[in-house]
Amino acid sequence: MRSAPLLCVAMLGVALSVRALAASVASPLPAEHLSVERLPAKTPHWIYVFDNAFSNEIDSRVHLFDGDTYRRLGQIDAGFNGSVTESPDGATTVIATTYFSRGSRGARTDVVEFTDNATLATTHEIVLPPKRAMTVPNIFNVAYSADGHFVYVAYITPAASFGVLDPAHGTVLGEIDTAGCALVIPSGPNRVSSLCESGRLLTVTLDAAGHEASRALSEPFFDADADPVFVQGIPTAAGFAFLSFLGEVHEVDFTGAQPAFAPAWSLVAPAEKGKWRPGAMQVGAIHRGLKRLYVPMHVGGEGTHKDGGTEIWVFDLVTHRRLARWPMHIDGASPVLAVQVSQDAAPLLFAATDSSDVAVLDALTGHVKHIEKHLGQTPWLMLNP
Amino acid sequence: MRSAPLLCVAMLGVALSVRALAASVASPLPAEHLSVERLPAKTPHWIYVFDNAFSNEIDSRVHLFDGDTYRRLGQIDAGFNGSVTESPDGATTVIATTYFSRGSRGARTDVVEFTDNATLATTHEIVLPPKRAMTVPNIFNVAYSADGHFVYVAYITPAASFGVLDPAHGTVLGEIDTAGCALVIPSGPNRVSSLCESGRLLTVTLDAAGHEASRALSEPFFDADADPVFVQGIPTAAGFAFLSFLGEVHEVDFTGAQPAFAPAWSLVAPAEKGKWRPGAMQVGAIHRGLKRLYVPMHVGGEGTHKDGGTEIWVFDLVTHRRLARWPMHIDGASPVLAVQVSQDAAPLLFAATDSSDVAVLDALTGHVKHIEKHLGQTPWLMLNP
Amino acid sequence: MRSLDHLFETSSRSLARRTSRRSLIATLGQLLTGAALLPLLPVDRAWAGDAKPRVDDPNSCEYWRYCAIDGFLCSCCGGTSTSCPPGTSPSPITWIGTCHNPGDGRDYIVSYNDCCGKTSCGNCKCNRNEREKPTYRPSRNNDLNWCMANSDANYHCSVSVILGVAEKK
Amino acid sequence: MRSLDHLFETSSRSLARRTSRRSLIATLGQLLTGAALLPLLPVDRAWAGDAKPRVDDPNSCEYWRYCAIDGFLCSCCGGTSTSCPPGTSPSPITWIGTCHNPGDGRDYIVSYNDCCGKTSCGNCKCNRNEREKPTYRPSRNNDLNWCMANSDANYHCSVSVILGVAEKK
Repeated sequence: MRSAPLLCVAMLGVALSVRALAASVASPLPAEHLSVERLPAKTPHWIYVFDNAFSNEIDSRVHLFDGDTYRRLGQIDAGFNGSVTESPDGATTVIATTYFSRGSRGARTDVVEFTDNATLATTHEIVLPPKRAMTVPNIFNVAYSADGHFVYVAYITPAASFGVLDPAHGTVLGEIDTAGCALVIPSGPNRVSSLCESGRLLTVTLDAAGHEASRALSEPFFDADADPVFVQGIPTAAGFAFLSFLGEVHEVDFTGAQPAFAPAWSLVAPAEKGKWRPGAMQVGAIHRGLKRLYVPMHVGGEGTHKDGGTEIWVFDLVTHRRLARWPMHIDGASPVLAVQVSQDAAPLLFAATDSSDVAVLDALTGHVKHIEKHLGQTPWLMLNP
Repeated sequence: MRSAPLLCVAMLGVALSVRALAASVASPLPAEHLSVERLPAKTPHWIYVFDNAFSNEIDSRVHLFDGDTYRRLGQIDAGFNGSVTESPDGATTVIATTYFSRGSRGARTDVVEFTDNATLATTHEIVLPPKRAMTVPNIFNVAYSADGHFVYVAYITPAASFGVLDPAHGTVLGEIDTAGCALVIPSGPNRVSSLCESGRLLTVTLDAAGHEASRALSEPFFDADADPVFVQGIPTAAGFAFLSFLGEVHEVDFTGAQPAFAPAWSLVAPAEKGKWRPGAMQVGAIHRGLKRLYVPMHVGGEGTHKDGGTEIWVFDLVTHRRLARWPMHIDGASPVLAVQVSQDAAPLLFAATDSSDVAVLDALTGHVKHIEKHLGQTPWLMLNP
Repeated sequence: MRSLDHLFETSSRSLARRTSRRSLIATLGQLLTGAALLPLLPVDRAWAGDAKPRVDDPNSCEYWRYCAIDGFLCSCCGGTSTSCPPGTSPSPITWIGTCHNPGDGRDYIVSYNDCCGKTSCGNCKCNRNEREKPTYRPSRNNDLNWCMANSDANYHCSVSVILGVAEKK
Repeated sequence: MRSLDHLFETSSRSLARRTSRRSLIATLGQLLTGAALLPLLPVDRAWAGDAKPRVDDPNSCEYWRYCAIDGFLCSCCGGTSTSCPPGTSPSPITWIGTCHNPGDGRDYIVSYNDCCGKTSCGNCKCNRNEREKPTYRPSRNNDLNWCMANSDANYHCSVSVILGVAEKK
């Protein structure tokens, strides 16, 4: 509550000066000039909210939203069933999407589009073969290499492979087959891993031309029958964490030539297992500095892995202890389908709900600061480069 | 209430026979074959509901809805800011719309698309010059000649003109300038009238090749400053009726070489004038056999002509007397933005509301039989060929 | 004419409000729609008094064979549980589910085909995921647009087609 | 760390529920946003106790200069009442409205430009039509897509730009 009195004082000052102005001004308002708004200086609390627009799916889009002012800052269109990623330097939003020449029919064009985050203008595009993975949003549908020199695009036809693009030159460098494994998990300047039905990771290392130099399969780290992992990986300091349907946490270190697996640990106590479980479209977020994991959790059985979380649970990644449970319904929020957290020292947690709202929480306390109603139709993924 | 007992008896019979069947069948359900549904036989209670999809405007569409079963029968996609009409024989739905090569950006293609109402498959198209009137739906944005040989498309760039198309040969025959007058009001096999800012009708007569043979301006029949007419004309037996913002009814006979105007009459009594007024996106419907006019009415001042009707008023077109007032809110409906009535002897009145619902009423009694929730985002025009 | 209308109007409208005929008719409509498809279903329960009647309703997300549909029901879009709406094209490739039919106690393998070539139907959105697996097991995944290989690859709605009885594990 | 969080969590969350800080902050935010633009507006009323405060709020349909906007407010889409959101293009052609400014008692001619080249913003949908005329008077009509002549003709949102004081009739 500290800031409220300050705000009031500031407001009062403005209001008084305006009243003084009003009394002294007799001339009419001057003619105005129409302009195009420039974005203010970026803050850590900006978030890119991907709206799949499921009931009008040819019109998916990304809303840039400010978690401090609760204002929309702009929009990036995302076509049919689009996917989104951000460049490592945060300067560029990439949309991988598909257009049809007659809206929902006609000639199909798969394309990767580059939008300047400073102007929200789309600057150029790379046309793909018509193989793009048409699926729900996920950070592994389209991804940058760590140095920004490559963009990887997951292909599913339904045979799985991926495209390697050169964003600087606007070209497709090639396609690499990943039979039995899917999606693009980037690491380092030239490695792409895919999740395999066998519970392994396939890692392809590229040469300077973006062609395959080598590939290797890891040992299995999960069982796709007994307890599959969500494909929605969560960025950690050294790689990604993958949650399983039953709540196991698999942290994978991608800093080496091959992925390394930490011992799995569980989000749920033995008594909770099989009852409380994670579920969402974007099923977790990690504050890498504080080493905290935020997971939407619900009570449900097999097949509820896409049900939203009625609570957000907070874990310490070092101790694996649960720090808090934040029920969402008491603040008027519907079950949570996506979470993201800002990486600054006064972090915000964003929680998108199955009623299309985005709640803004203090990520340290769980205090719900704001609920933005209807930020699109189906906000299913949030990014904060 | 008559039919309910009959329904119950029929159901009981089905239920009993099913139970008998269940007891006798021990074998598992057989494998099934996937098919494409064929439309049942058309009835007078089918209605084509145009959804502008205003919050996702590149994805407008037409829902074919059955007013007896309260079921959707199918969908015809309508692109960006589309307009719709039906062929005189009811066999074809025509969509005039616009596509961009990158969804909301890129190369623009204006086009008229023809969909077979028996299969809901789009069969062919005619590409237009990029001049199509991009505006809210209205039966005068795209229209057929009475004999079906021509299709007329309103152009606004914002200079006003119209295109003449040959639907049988898939060609654009030409463009006819209508400076100061807009939209395409069809009459006979070869006449197109437009509404003029001067309160007149411009009528262009075409030759067999679809080119201008002659044109004539009528006397003014309304005052665009004092009391403009809605452009949403309502088909009558001999032409169209136009309502004014203040509730005057201008019936225009289009059967002759030039339009003929009946004396205007008023929807509102002197005491109601300036208080109760018509307002909607589709502001009236007429049962041509019963000679009844249905108008969404509301209490409001200047500038409320697009507010929906809180009541539907019913008028006798012969006596000009009001037959009924049907308040909508008591049946849970929001203000009415569009009305249409079936032309059969047991007519249904359809009322689309500003909360995206479509109410189905007995057009003789006003009895609300059903409210179909969320028939799209913004259902603003309904047609029943 | 006018007075007759007024009389009829008043009586039927007030009657409707008293007896909630609207909801009665809606219920009857749903039952009849279900009934028309029923000869395929050897159910062993009565209509009335059933605690979970909607497991037999092809227009409900709870219909037993929809156990892994994440999308719009074609039966609410102009099709049925096994047919695509007019003007759309079925996907030749599909994902597969295993659903328990409470009517005969058997588990069935069902094919979830998408119907393609028109934009999102938008009606009867369901999200059921029994035995559904992530994208790395595509044949069991419903997050993919299974219209992907159609010439018009836009997703409109989903159907559920019985392939056969699931083998006992 | 953990116990501290728990303490803070409990106290701030329960406090929020008691005092409805959320709505307070939302209100302050709206007022501040309005205040930032206020030096342009010689209003003669106080903030508090105003029966119609939203006639001064650029994020409200009731803002006085939005008297004939039928569409989405650009001020809710990343722009302001006079600027298009980043990445969109203003329409060079417009419709014109005449709006009464209760702040100075004058009527102003305003230009309603559309901002173009992105799909529907979808936020702050307004439908005001004071002195709006049908399509046959296009310069006073807001049913037309005024992005029609832009190279990217898709409609995103609308702004309201003061052109000058309306002449007395």
